[in-house]
Amino acid sequence: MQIEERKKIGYYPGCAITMGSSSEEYGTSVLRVSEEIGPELEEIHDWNCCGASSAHATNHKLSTALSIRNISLAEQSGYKEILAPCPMCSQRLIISQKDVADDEELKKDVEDAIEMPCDGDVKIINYLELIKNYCMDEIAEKKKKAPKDLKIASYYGCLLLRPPKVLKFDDPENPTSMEEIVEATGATSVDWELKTNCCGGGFTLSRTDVVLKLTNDILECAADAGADAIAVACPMCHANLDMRQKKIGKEYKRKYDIPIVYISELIGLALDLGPISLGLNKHFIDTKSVVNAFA
Amino acid sequence: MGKKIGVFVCHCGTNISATVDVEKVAEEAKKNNPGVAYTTTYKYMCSDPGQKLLRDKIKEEGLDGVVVAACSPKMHEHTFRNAAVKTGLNPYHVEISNLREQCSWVHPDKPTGTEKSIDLVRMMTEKTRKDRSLTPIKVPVTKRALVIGGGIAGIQAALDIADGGHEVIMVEREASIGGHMAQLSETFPTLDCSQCIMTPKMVELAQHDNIKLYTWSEIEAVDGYIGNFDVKIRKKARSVDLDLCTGCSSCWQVCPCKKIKSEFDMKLGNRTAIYIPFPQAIPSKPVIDRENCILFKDSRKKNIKPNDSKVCRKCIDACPIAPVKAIDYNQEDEIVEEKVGAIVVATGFKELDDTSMYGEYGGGKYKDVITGLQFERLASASGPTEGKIERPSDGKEPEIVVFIQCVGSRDPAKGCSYCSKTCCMYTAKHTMLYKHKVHDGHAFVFYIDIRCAGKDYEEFSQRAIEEEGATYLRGRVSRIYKKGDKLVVLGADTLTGSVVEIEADMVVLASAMKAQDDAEKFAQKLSIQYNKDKFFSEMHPKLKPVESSSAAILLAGTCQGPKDIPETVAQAGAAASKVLALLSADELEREPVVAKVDRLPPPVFSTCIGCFYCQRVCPYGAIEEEDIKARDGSVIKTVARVNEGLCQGCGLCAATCRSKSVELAGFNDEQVYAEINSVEFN
Amino acid sequence: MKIKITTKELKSDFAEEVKKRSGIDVKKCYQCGKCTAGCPVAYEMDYMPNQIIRFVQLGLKHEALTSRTIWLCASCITCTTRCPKEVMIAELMDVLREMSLEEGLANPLEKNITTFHEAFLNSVKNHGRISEIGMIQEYKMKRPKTVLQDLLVGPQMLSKGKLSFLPHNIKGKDAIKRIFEKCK
Amino acid sequence: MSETKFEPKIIAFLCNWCTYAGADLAGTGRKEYQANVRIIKLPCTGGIDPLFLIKAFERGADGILVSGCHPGDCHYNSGNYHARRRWNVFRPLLEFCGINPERIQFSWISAAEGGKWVETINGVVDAVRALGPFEGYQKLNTMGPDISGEAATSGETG
Repeated sequence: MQIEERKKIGYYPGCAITMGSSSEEYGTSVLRVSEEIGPELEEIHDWNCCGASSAHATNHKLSTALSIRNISLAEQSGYKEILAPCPMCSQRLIISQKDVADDEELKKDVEDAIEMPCDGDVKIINYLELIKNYCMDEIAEKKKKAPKDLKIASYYGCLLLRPPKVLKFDDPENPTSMEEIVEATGATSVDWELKTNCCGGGFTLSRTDVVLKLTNDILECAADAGADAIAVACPMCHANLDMRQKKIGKEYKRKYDIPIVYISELIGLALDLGPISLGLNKHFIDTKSVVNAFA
Repeated sequence: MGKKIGVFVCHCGTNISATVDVEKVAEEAKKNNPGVAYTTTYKYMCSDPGQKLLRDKIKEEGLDGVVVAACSPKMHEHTFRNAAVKTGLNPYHVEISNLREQCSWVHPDKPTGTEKSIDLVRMMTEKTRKDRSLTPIKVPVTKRALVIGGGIAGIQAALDIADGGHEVIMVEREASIGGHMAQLSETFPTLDCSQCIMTPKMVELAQHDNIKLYTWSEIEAVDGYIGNFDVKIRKKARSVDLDLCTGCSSCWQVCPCKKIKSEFDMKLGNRTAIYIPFPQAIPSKPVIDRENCILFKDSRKKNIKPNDSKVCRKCIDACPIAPVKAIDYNQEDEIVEEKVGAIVVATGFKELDDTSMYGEYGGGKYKDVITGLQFERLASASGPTEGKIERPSDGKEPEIVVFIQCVGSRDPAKGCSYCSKTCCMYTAKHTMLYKHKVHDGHAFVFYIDIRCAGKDYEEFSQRAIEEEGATYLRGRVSRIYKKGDKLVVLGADTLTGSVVEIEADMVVLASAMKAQDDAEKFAQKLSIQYNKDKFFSEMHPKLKPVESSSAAILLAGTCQGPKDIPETVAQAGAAASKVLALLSADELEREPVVAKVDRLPPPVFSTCIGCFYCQRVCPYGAIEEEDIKARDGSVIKTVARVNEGLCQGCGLCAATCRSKSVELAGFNDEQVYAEINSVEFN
Repeated sequence: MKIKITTKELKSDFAEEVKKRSGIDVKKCYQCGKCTAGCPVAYEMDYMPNQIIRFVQLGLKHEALTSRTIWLCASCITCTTRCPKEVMIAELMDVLREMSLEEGLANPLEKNITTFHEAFLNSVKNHGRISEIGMIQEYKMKRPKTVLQDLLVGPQMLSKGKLSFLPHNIKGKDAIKRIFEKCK
Repeated sequence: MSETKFEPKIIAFLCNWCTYAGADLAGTGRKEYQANVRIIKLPCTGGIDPLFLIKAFERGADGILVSGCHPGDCHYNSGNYHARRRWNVFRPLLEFCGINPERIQFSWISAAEGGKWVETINGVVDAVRALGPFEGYQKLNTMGPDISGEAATSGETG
């Protein structure tokens, strides 16, 4: 009912989850779920990379300009809201939006660089926000399967929550949005301690040792809390926990076999969408146990 | 025949029961002791239900003696005696056995502690058996208070008492009241000018109908006791008649001795030999500094009366008062006596100036290394530089000033372990005052901790850093040495782990608050106690913070320990309220622990043989001679008698008496022997 | 380490410069150490995060800009989130990295990290979006010692269709190039 | 009792204002010390009759501590000075009575010196333990009118 009245939402996939990228299953499942329960997403035309950590770590103006270009493109297409499922992207877009709003000089420089104005107040939301704002009723309505005894540790990482004063999403130390969604799919949330810890993010190639240590802490904590799987909403968290899980186990002498699933995939399973259509076959750690739980 | 004694053993939560088997102690108290009619243990004897238990059992069991085995009698003797009074039992039949401080807290081994506890309870039981009823002594109250010291503490206390309707005698040893607060430039955390808030109070005090002010005066002796003190005050020869002098300033304007270092300006400015300490002085009348005045120097040399010296008479010549001049060179010290009922001690502190203690900071040889109070005078609009920050050596405006905290504080190696409490705040204030006056100056502060606990204090110190740009470096300074006209300060910043070397133009030491030099002697004069640092001791660190160890002698301000102005004023007010409570009664009750010389029926009259050794040893002059007369008025014998009002109950007379005619109530021979005899020796 | 302060050497406006560029006032920091306490990478750092702030407070530019710490910061923003004085520490690290690169002071021991950033941005600059395989290629070429790392991950990614050989060129890639030019 | 370890019993006569409070402070500070002491509190050391001490020995005490305020600190101004003077006079009498004067110790311990109280008490206990039990008067009691034992043999008297 409500969906028809709502305007389309601009979709900014970002490099990591777009087709043919390292985390394409996240994008695939987000789109597949939205097809099923809405709201309608429309990819922003000719979007570019937000610059991610490499830009903001080395060149503030560049980082801002790269992000703002996408927002300006969205504004020009008339979107009132942009969904950026990748938290790195959503965080960068929101921070850049705030930075130009706070700094007249920076705004001028940025507009000059991107050769476009940036005046609108388009709202950037992350995937959890999208689901919470638009889809909770729909999930309840259209849920077809409930998993048996599936214990999920919700892992937020850094970028969804921090810096809280800018992102203004959930409690930065004890967030609960993802748990609410997990419970909506019928799975059980486990209470655990490290859900907002850092996985090492962008150091995956440059300081793999750091990433292995941080991810081991996280896996260990989730495993000890009795989690069958970890739910994520961030491609970097996913990459570090999923692709590196075997290596982590080797390095820290503990055998892990914890599927890392995107929250969108969980929703999809509850809606009884095909596992392959959700990209569940693309994981390094076999997701069969999760898929079977929904059988 | 004997008394029926009840023994109540307290667990004190687990403070006692953890290391003393209280049940066994109670049991043993009864064993082989028919006098003990009742024993019990209780979790908290001092609690309301605990006291009720005591009262109920006294009544139910008909007890006429009670031993409470609990904490130190200093804590709750009063509590339990009061509880007993409510049942009609004379309170002096209640004794405390100190199991907590003397056993459970110091002997962790349970059997040992229990064994000792049993002994201690038995000792007190036996003493109790010999206890007699005593009646509190009533003494009249002189409704007048003495305040010693005219700084902010004394001023506040005096005003509060005077406003309460009682006369106040204030004694200040300097020529003016005002104390250290009058020296301060501005005060934290509001930065209002110290003199602006201080001088109205000084004027109010001077004009108060109920306050009699003695400046340039010192306490010579204090005798007497609560409600009835006799005070001897030495009015030092001021050489100026306060009644005649109008404070017109003619005299000090002509004084030729102009280079005397001003104490008020912390030796950064000069004054004359006849002088008022500072323009707003109260009384605003001068004093002659006899040490430095050339007339007095001359008369001392020639050994003649000062007035006979002809070396310089400029001040007396300039004095416009006629026919009798207000200046009197021959004036001498005068002793006046006052009677008061209570005393507030507000003698303040002394800033650490013993710079030789810190040889590593120059030990006083560098002119540009100054103390906190010196900086106050530099920054004060009424100071020697009129508020301009100029360094003492050459008057240059310092571009870099280093502030060193904890000089003389928190330094056990130098014999001063305590924190002076105010320096963190005044240093933050100094950096602000400096930055306000020298805009492009740089303030560096070396600190160990920043302790700014107080309302708006933390915000104040952070403001010094965030808004005024003072750079705080965490570390003590090791050494200052001179290089050209700079002072090289060798410090550290432990936060970065680096050595810091600063070429400073001036260094300000956050000097400690110390007790007055004569604090110890003064305390002995008043019979009050003091701690290792010579600060006067309060009766109880939490519950009696303004009472000294002597009844009716109250403490206010920094003589009791370092504190800032708000705290000082609060304590002074508290002391004043205690004085007012005391003076509100016409009579006071005193503990009847006093000596008594026996009286017997004729023909003996008393076993006293009239040797009066007791009179010689009594510190209070409480022993009087009494003639025992026959009907015809002839003296049969002269014997000793104790004046209960004066007796403080030390027992010296009793121990000295050769004929065993004197005994101290509450500690008579019978009672002490009962204690000694009851110790179980194996 | 030794800090020398004289009238002449006083004029370190490092903290001012940082403030001007980022709006971050390091004077606010009272060195409680909570940032360090919560930093997930502190164990690998040469100076603790609070010490980096201390360097800025005291004008120790060289120490701050040559530290490994600024590169090891993972930008997780835990420090900023929890800072009692609201000092934006993670954001401060961004500025320091920027300044470090500008002054050529980046610590060579963390060359892996700086090279990664370079490779990443080059890919964005050339295509408008990240070409993962291209970026990895450039990174591995510049840091040959890392070639043997992730030997197994790469092929697996390829087999799962997670690495595209074709760069994701966007239409406005010239516009992106101009952004890079203008934001130098 | 010959073979069991000798534990001396010490009676301490303390003034109310300084040493008693000092002992309290040791308690408040949970400072452990030997449990051999039994305290008798008096207002002032100046009020201690020498006969109290003799009585304590007669009853079987092995050692005695008398402790008050530091010189100059006396709550009663001069009580402790009198105590000191009295001790000087009393000392020869003690020897005459056959009691080794080392069995009695005097000290000044202020209300602030919990630590000193502990040291002093431990010192006294150790010293008296080394001297062995005081048996003079007990022997007198058991042997009847014969003057013997510690009171007569010069073994103990210094």
